[in-house]
Amino acid sequence: MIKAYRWLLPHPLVTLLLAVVWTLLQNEISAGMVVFGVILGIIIPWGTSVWWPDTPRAFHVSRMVTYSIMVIWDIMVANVQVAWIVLTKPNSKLRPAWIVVPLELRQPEAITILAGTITLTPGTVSADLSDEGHSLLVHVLHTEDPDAVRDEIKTRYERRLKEIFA
Amino acid sequence: MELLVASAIGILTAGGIYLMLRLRTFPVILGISLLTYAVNVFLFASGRLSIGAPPILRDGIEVYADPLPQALVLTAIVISFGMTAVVVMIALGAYLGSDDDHVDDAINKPSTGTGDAT
Amino acid sequence: MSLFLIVALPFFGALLPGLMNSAGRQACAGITFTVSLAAFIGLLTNLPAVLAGDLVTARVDWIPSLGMNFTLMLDGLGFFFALLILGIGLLIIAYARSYLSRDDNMGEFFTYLLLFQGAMVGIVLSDNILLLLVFWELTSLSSFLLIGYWKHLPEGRQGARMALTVTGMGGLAMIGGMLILGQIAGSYDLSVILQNRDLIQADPLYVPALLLILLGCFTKSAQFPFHFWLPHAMAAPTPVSAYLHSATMVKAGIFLMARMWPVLSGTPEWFVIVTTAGLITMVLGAIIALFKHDLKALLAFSTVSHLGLITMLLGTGTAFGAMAAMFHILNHATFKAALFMSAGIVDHEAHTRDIRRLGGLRHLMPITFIIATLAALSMAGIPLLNGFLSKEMMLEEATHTVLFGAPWLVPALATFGSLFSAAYCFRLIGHTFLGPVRDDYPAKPHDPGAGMWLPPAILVVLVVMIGVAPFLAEPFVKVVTASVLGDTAEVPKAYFKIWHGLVPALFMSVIAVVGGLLMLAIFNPALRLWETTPRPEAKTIFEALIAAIVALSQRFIHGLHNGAFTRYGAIMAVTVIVAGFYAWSTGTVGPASREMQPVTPVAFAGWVMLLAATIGMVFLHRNRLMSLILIGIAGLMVSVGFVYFSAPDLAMTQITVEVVTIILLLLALNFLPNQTPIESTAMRRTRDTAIALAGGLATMGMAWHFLVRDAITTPISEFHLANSYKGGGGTNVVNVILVDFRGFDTYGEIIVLGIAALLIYALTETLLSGPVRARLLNRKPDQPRAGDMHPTMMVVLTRVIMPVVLMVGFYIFLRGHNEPGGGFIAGLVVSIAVVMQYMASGFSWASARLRYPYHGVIGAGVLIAGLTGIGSWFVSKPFLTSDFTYVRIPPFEKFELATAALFDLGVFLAVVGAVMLSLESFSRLARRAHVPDTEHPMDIDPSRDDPPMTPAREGV
Amino acid sequence: MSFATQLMDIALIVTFVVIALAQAMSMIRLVMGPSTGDRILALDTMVVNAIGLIVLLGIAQGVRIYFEVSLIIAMLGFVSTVAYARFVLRGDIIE
Amino acid sequence: MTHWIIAPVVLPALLAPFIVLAARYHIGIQRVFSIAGVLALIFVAAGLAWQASDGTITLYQLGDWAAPFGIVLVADRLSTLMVLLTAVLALFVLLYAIGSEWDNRGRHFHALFQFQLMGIMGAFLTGDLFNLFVFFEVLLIASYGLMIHSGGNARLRAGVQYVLFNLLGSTLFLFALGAIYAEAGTLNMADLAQRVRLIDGAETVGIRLAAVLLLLVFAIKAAVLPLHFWLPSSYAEAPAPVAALFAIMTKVGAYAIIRVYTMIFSPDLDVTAGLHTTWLMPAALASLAIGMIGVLAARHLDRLVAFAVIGSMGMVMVAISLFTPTSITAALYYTVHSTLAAAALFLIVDLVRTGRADLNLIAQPVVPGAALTSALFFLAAIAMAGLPPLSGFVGKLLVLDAAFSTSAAAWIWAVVLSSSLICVVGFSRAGSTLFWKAKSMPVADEPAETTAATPAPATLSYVAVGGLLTLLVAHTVFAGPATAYMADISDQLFNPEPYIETVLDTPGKLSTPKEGY
Amino acid sequence: MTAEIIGTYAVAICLLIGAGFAMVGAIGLLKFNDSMTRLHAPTKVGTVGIGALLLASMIHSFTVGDGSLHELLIMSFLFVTAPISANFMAKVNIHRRACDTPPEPPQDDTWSTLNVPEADREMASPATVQSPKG
Ligand code: NA
Ligand code: NA
Repeated sequence: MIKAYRWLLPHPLVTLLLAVVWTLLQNEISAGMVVFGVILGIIIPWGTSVWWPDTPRAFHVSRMVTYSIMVIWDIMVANVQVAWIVLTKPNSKLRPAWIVVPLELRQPEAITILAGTITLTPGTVSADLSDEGHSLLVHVLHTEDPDAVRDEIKTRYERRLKEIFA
Repeated sequence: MELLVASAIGILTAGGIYLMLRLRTFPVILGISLLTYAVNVFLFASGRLSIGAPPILRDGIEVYADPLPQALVLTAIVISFGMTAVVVMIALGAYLGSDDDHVDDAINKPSTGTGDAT
Repeated sequence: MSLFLIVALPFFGALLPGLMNSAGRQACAGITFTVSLAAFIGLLTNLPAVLAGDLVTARVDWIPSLGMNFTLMLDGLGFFFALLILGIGLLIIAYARSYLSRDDNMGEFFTYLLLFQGAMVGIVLSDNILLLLVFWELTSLSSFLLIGYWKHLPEGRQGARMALTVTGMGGLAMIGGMLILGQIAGSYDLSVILQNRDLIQADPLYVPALLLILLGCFTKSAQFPFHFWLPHAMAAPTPVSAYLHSATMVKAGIFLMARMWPVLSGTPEWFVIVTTAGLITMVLGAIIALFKHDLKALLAFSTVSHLGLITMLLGTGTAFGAMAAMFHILNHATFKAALFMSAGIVDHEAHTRDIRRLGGLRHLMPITFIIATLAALSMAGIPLLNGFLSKEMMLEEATHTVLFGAPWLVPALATFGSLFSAAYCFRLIGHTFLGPVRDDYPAKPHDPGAGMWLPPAILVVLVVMIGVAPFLAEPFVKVVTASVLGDTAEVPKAYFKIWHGLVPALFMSVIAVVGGLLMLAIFNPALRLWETTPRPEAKTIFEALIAAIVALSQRFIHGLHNGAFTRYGAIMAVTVIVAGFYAWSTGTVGPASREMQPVTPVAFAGWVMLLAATIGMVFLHRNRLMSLILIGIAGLMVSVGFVYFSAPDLAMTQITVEVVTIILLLLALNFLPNQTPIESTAMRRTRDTAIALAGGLATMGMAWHFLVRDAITTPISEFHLANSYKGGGGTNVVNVILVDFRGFDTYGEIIVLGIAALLIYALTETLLSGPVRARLLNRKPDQPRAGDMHPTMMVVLTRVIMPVVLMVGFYIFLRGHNEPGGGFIAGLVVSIAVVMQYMASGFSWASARLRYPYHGVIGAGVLIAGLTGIGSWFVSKPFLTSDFTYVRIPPFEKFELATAALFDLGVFLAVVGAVMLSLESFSRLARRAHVPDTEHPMDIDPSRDDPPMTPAREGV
Repeated sequence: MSFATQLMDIALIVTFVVIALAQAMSMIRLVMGPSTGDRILALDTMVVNAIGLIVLLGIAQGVRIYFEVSLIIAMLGFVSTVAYARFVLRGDIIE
Repeated sequence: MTHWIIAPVVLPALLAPFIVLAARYHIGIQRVFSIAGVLALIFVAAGLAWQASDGTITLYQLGDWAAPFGIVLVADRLSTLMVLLTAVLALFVLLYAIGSEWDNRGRHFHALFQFQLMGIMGAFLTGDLFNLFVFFEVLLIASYGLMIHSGGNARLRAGVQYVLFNLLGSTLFLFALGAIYAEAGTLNMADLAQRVRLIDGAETVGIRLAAVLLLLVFAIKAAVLPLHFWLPSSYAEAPAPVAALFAIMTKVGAYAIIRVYTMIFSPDLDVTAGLHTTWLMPAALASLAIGMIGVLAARHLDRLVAFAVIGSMGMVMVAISLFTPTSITAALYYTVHSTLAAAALFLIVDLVRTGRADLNLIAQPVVPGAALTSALFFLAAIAMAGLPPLSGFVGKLLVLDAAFSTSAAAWIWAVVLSSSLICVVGFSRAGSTLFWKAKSMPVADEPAETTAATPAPATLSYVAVGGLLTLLVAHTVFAGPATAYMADISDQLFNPEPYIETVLDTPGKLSTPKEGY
Repeated sequence: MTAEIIGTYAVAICLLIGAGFAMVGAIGLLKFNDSMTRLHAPTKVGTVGIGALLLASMIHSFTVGDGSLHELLIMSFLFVTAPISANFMAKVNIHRRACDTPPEPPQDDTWSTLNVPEADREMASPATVQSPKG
């Protein structure tokens, strides 16, 4: 039963995502379209699942939602800050820095979300992974205290992601 | 606006011709791509310019941009894509075989063949 | 026998010797002889009619519209020449059987000989001048083969080419002349043309026609200044020389002058040109002949001289001259063929033709001696031999001919020429046969078998017979003369006799013979004088001329076609610009009929960016990656422009194609140098800039012209707008045009794409199985590569995004008929989704898991599109006729089912297949040796080496 | 009402001009470089701004069908940026 | 509803993907299908030609849309003649390709061959200018594939130039089409023919530009000077059967010029007066001269033949550029001749190549079978050089005859006749070097090496060449009926009203005829 | 009626905000003097700017007629892909040495980008690593 379910729905979340995307594409909600979207949402991941082996099975959707809302808020706030830096700070006063974030996360999906979050929140860009994947290289646009930035990343984002993928 | 479009066609053509006359296959291919842009825009402009009137039929709207040149350009874009892919591949094959990506060919290499047919 | 058969026999017979080759030499010669004999007898069956003055004709239409028909006629003149051709031909065949050695391919020889014979018979029997031209050129071709028969001899090849070149040139000139003549007369039939003397001679084109035709005749008959080819044609085997250069080919020009005599002669132009040429040829040929040491060369120049004589006679334009000419043709053919064959015998037996190494053969080969001596004396103009008779008539005619207002000129030169003529004849007899027997001949000479001496002997019998009893030949010659003269003049009453009384001609004859003997007496000092006299060597000049022409043409052609695309492209661009400018400047321009639309800032910004990108490409194109980025900008601006001007479909197509193209170019750039070196000179760049600016201005002007004017009438797209929904079932008119109104274009378009992919695949295969393979496998990157082939973030993201992109592709496909989109764009989007996967995890990993048979996808796409088109045949509608209907299946909304969608599916599949097959091919090229296929989708995956908490794996 | 629409018209024009200006500035960076990374970045920025431009056109013309165009540009801009970068990094973009 | 007209397009278009799908790895099956397809094409083409021979013009409305709104195919005497010629040529070329194993020296030969045929057939049949462009592209892209078939350095390098040149040509074609649509608002040829007559004399620039651009496009295809530069290398480097098939490709350009400049921009049309009539003739004469001089100058046999092709196209174009019924008759006769002769020559060149190290015009040791090859070469050279008795001579006479009463007669005659001479000299030099001089060579020490490299030609190869030469002979022997038929074609071309009416007055789906004006 | 007016104001404001952020992104791109710092401005500020424009478009669609939400798709697309693009461009900068060399990672050997394949090591001399200029 579970096998059949996994075979049919290798990535249930993707199926859901696709159904939503389909509805958004149609730009209107109707029963037919949703059904059609779900059908496509089943067919497409089924066809491409060979390219997504080893799916992480642990994934807490509700925590993810909270996390997303927090990140969106961070993005908005930080954007203003960065805009301010761009507009006011002369190049000579700018203090860019590399910081290295040692990772506790192990799952590629989790690391990717962390890196994405870092990049999306203005002021930091995740630039590279170490060759075994145990550290993340982040570039900071302007900071007086790189260690503080690193710690904030670890506490504010990585910790939460560990919970999501726990 | 017409002048902008006309001069855009001219600019693309001029750039395309200049690059087409270069000595290596790569810039020549890019030159021809620019020429393709130029001609696509020209062909598109043969339906004249209309703003805000895409030819998607809608109730109550009477004025549409001329759809035919759009269809023609679409066909032309696709065809020239195929052609470009092919020329890139052939140029690559020629380069790999001879280690030389000059577009000119020294066909007049001294030949023993000749003239003194006796 | 029908004239057709007479002409056809040698041609069809020509197939036989080749086929009989394996049956042996005797069989070969025998069949050839039989064929010739059959034609000869066939000709003779027409003798009574000819003697009765009847015209025998035969006609089959060939190209009536051109006036070119298979029309043959046989009159006295034609009969006479045909008789010579076939009669002497028989003798030559018999002679050649003995002459050719075992190494010679006899079948080939006789094939050529019969072809030649047929062509000659064709010439003399043609009633249609275009038909005559055909045979005329055929003689050039077949003689080319005959002269070059001994392929191993350089002289043979050169002589053959020279003959072909000179006579070919004449032949081409004659085509011109004959066409003019035919146009004037309104028919290409000789029988009509010959009736129109006054019309033709009054026409302004008479002189050009005359010149062109005479050029043909003179080259063929080796008249001055085209006499030089003939001696070199002597490289041919002697039977060929004897045949072509005594009796037949060289007489073709004479024949034609005689044939055309009624319409062309009698004018001052004819008189001056023909007489002068003949006279000069006669004298010059005789002088040169005297000093030639090669027997055949001597005979060749003597032939030139005698042809000059005949030409001069025809040139006088009098009936008597014509009669003398005909008589001399007969006589010359007999003694000259005999002489050639004798020379061949000498060559064959003594293994040399050099007079200086001969002498005294009288004792060793008496039969040959008698034959050659009689023939030579006849040629010298000794009484009781036929040569004397016609030479007397020539001298007689000369005394009546006034050239350039000087009555003495022609007689003096004629006598002078005869003197040399006598001299070389005496030298031929004296230095070859008389004198003491030598002991240093290359071979021991003796008389050959009867097979070789009998043919010339028969001819010598004729020589003597006519010489002694001219009245035997008289009726026949008069019949011939009558047909030459046609209606223009009466046949002269003069009788053929040996003694005419003490007329001036007799004195001239005596002077010639006595002078000839004296000349021989002082031969050695004369020879020294001759050899010290500088004189142009025609062969050298000719060859130098040809070599110069070849070298010049090589310089020109190879200089022009130097393989430089840059030049070709520039020439093409300039041509187009100039032609366009010409069309523009010769036309009229009215006022603009459309209002211009105001420029908006955003449009202006787009324009600036396009300008910047283009200029950037021009200046920065040496950095290839940079130019690729810039062309990306140009493409982006063009697509935004398409959106701006209400063409969303176009914008989408443009941008997707753009991206795929850039991916392709990047894949290629991986192998190509990343930089373009500076190579062209500033001069070149200036030139190119000028062309580019001119081209830019031209297209701008043209675009501007059309943009501010309306089309002359309503564009046909009104119909498409009006009927798109009603007839095509779609609101996106562009898409309906693509899949319905003009679906056939789209059908062609996907085929283009499919072919492109097949081609790329085929070339990849070829490259990978050729010498390039090793290079590719061991290729070193030209720049250091970063680590991390398959970055983790990219791989993870792709896993989520790719399904979304595929869905978008599906959406775009479905919506295409009514909203912007369609199979093509959907195809590209789907391809790009797959490319994303390839870029993320690598081609080998991705395709190891899921490998689409892209060939099949293309094939299926093209087939589906085609079969959709064919589907409409079953409802008796034309290819690609669309139909659609609306259906409702709960819980779905009412939706449209259209055959056009099926067609669009074909488009979609073809596009996906084509793009992916192309990318895959490029990718295959890039695979290096010793690089194992990647095992994991991403290079860095901490979860791999460091398994996380196991219980979590159960979850969800 | 009329003030609101006026304001919107002005906002539209301002936005048009600003985006156009942003495009031009990105273009300058693209030509100036100096590193290839900068150029790719400039191109990426221009693609994103182009999406904005098309969205603006949709608002200004009251036409909704430019959605697909924007979506496609969004997808493809990403792919081409990655392709350029991969080329610089690895030479072979599909390996 | 008869669908035969579209068969020459659809048949190869379906056969090719089928070959790709089903027989990709089986050369034997590919050959069987390819031959069967071409035989069927001949059958269909003959039927179409027969149908058109009485003057019937058959219309096929694709998608059931009436012209000028949809695309139409039109079968008249001219188009069916060209279709038949193509099909017949294709058969012999295919036989040669199979006999010589050329088809097996790279991938997808037969599929590309069928696609090439599809493109050519479509170009001859279509009644729509943009559709003509599409078919040009189909035939071009297939020709690229065929041209570089089996690879090799020189071939690929020549291929690059060939493709680039044609890309420029295609670009120009689109410029021309844009101009036409912008000026006249239509793409259908018959419709355009009607619409250009509405243009008043005060505003002629637009249509003149369109007409001249289109002429240049076709001139490129027809290799008219100075737009001929693409031809020598590409034809010389192409595999022999491909070069032979290409003999018809230049004719597509000639066909298009005849079609467009008799029906649409006819010589009597005032607004385009002086365009094609002024410049085409000198260009054609120059092509003729350059081609034949090239024959004389060539150092390699394959380039010699390529230049001969340019010369013979020059001849065709000379005749066309007079734009009189008799000259078009001559041009058509010469077109058929030139196609067959050029194809035969290219195949013979390949026979010559067999057993030789290269095609340099220098003597090399004689190889077995040279006698037959030399005989074939001699015949084909005679044909190409326009010597009697073959059709080249007849064609030349027709052209000269047609030129007689025109103002350019002196020029035409001078160039035609003197270039013939140059050509004869060139061919005789080449032939005597290749086949005669070899006999004077000492027996080579290592002939085994060269002969072993390429096997002796198969009988099938000789059959193909012999077939083409037989057709040439037939074209000569039946020159009377042939020219009469060409005159009929010419007559139909110079009286285009039935064509125009058939195209425009036939109603289609949802349409009333002549909507719009 | 009021909803429409409010909507229109909202559209105008969103437009202006979007324009502002897009402009800031462009300014940053032009102004900063280091490849890595330049990366910050447009990839995110610009993205937010376009996001605001998309929001304007959505609000506009609700004010003039049936609302549309599909702009959300574009927005999420941009947001999801922006980190990857930035990541790649950063890698390009590191690879091409267009920025300061990053500090060594604590646990592993090196950063993945700098983990140049064995075969290319000798090539990676500074001369060849210089980015090609026009
Ligand atoms: Na490279
Ligand atoms: Na490289």
